[in-house]
Amino acid sequence: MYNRKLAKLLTHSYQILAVILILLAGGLLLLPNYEKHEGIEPESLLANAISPERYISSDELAHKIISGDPSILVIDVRDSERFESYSIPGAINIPLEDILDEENEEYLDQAAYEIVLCSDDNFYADQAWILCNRLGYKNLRVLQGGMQDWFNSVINPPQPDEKMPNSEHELYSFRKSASMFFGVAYEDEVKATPPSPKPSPKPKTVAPVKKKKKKMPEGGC
Amino acid sequence: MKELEKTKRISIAAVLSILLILIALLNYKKPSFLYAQNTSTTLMKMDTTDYLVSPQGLETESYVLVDVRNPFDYEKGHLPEAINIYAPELLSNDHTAQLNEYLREGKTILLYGRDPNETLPAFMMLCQLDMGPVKILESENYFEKDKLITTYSEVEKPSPDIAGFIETSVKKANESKKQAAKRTVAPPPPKKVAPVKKKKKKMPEGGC
Amino acid sequence: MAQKEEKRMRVYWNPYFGGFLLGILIIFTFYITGRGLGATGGLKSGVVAIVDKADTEHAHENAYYSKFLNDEESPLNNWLVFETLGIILGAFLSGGLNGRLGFKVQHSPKITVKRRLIFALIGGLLFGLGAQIARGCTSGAALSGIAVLSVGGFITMLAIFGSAFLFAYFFRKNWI
Amino acid sequence: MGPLIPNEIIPAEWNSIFAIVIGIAFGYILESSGFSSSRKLAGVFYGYDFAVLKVFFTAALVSSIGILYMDYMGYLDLGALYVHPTYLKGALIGGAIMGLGFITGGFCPGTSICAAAIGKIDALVYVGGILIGIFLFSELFSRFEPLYDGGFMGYITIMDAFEISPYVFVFAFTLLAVLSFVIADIVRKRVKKVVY
Repeated sequence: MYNRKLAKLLTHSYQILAVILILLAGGLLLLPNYEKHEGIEPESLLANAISPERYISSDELAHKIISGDPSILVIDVRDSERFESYSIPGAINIPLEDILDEENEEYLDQAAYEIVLCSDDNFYADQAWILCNRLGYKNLRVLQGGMQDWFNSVINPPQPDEKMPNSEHELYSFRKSASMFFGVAYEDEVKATPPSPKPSPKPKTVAPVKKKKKKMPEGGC
Repeated sequence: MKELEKTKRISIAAVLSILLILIALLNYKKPSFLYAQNTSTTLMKMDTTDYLVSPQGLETESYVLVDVRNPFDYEKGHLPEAINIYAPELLSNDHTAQLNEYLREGKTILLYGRDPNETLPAFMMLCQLDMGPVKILESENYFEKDKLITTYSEVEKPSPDIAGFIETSVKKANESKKQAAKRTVAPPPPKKVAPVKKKKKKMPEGGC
Repeated sequence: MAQKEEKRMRVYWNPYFGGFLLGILIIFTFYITGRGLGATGGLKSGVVAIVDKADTEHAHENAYYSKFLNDEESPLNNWLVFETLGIILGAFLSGGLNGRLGFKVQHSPKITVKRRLIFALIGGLLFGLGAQIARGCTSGAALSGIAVLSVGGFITMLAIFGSAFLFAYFFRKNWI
Repeated sequence: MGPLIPNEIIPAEWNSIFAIVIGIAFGYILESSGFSSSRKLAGVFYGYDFAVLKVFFTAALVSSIGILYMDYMGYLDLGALYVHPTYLKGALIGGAIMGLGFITGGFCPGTSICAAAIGKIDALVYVGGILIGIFLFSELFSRFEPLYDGGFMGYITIMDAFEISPYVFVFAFTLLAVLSFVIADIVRKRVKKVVY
């Protein structure tokens, strides 16, 4: 008698379990649907975009290029015409409209280089940076002030006058030698340094940026 | 060999897992802000210049001016009828509700800051959330003697012709070197160099 | 009493309970490592390591072995190898706790031990071959594949069980 | 947000330790569910024991439902998980060969390792067979290569292939599985009992 009751209960318990399973699966259907968004949360994107950490000054960039820092890679987001006319030596060109193309992903989403985005000002470079940041790309910087600032502070530095503090003069002499490194010649320096052949902005031989391994290694068996 | 027909353990496990899912669901909060645009559609929007509005001849009726500078600067001086939403606080429910109200009235959000660059984070965020029409006032706003001055400031002003500048400087240096070579006996007095220098300083303007 | 105790010890789990725990384990594995379970992968690494030891040159020439060889690490330093060692340990633990340890050959009373072993060898050989062609076995491809709703996982599962059902008739003497 | 190790929340060195822990749990569950017995495994094809079907389907359901819930609630990123690649030819032909191996040998690799661990000699022989099979495949790899690489369709999931909501699919799969459990129990009652 007892056994039969138990057996009856047991058969029921399987049915209950089956119902629970179906309910759990059906619960998935009932969940309010929303589109999974691409990239990081809006809140953190806004915080990242407002923080000035991404900026690198022209002087800093010039210093890194002159000292031959191998980890630096400049990406010019202007159109190719502007890029052809002049760009920072060693820069590669990815126009803003192509910044999300798949073939450019290996340049932007990587861990080997510190990428500096630049445009005429930093407006377009910032746009590129914000989009890339949303996708979670790391190691991206923006040249503050863009090519304008590059010109005004590195290529054609304003000469400080006598009254200015010493640090200004030091900065000027650094900038002046930097500008000479980038090909500018000065008449008053002619005797000291014979005009060296202009270091033509040769296209940097970009070693294929090692792509961060995203996929897991061969799983399963 | 037999297998266990009892269902005690599996029943306990099932109940536990249901409890777990329920607790997780109750704790789960739907993110309050979701992107409505993915990155490529945002990029397409960025690729135009429709979103820029010049301050000259601005008709304020169809716009709601939003000041993204900090409240302190806003108190000091702001454009007429502008409201203040400090950019880092953009994503708060009060502010989005405020913006939505204006949008419902059929107005376009017009952002301004110290310069167009400052408005960019807020602008791109609003674009990606796709709240409504958003534009940027192409202006620079600064204080002069505690008075707010608004001037037109071009976004992405093309940089000067750097390559040309470098070339001319090299040419000039070469010329002066030749001159120097000719007059090896009498090096040019420094005064003579000065006018040349002045010329060089003008160069960037020519390049513009 | 002792008999009852022994009976309790030797009883297997309710299959639904086992399945439930297995499902939880798969979720846990994906949550921690982002990959699924596997079994043949560890054995494959073993084969690669043996061949590499016996004839390094040959192993590097062969297009298949060389996929799993690199100069820095032994092929045995692999997630799946550790997992396979864990399986052995876990099964031994379970068998020991439930009194199922002991050397024996399990076979239908209708066939001899020799026949059972020969068929086991052939079966293993075929399964090893098939698992390499399909890039995974029942646990690696089918079970872990289905958990993430991979098409390949479903196809592999259907192919395995489909062909096993098809051929089942010819081997009935071995089992019933 | 998971998966923890690829997202570097847990350092990668822990990978091997987790491998052993997961392996122990896997082996324990397989053995305790009776998967160390070849006759129990083969039972599913003759209708006298459906443990394989029950364990397999329950595990697949629990894991896929659980992963979908975790993905929905943001604990786990479904896109970051390893998806078994789909090679149509390889999966079909390899699967068919595996099925034949299953019914001849009575084990699949995971279960044979379990059975070997508790001292089943036939399982040891079976593991040896697997090793030989892998060896043969590798040696004759150039022959098998077109089969191995044939019909590549990418790392696709059901959602990509049929453009169906995963939730609908899993719900349908659940109904199907429950139905198969019911049928399995009916069949089992009708088929002559086999003592092993």
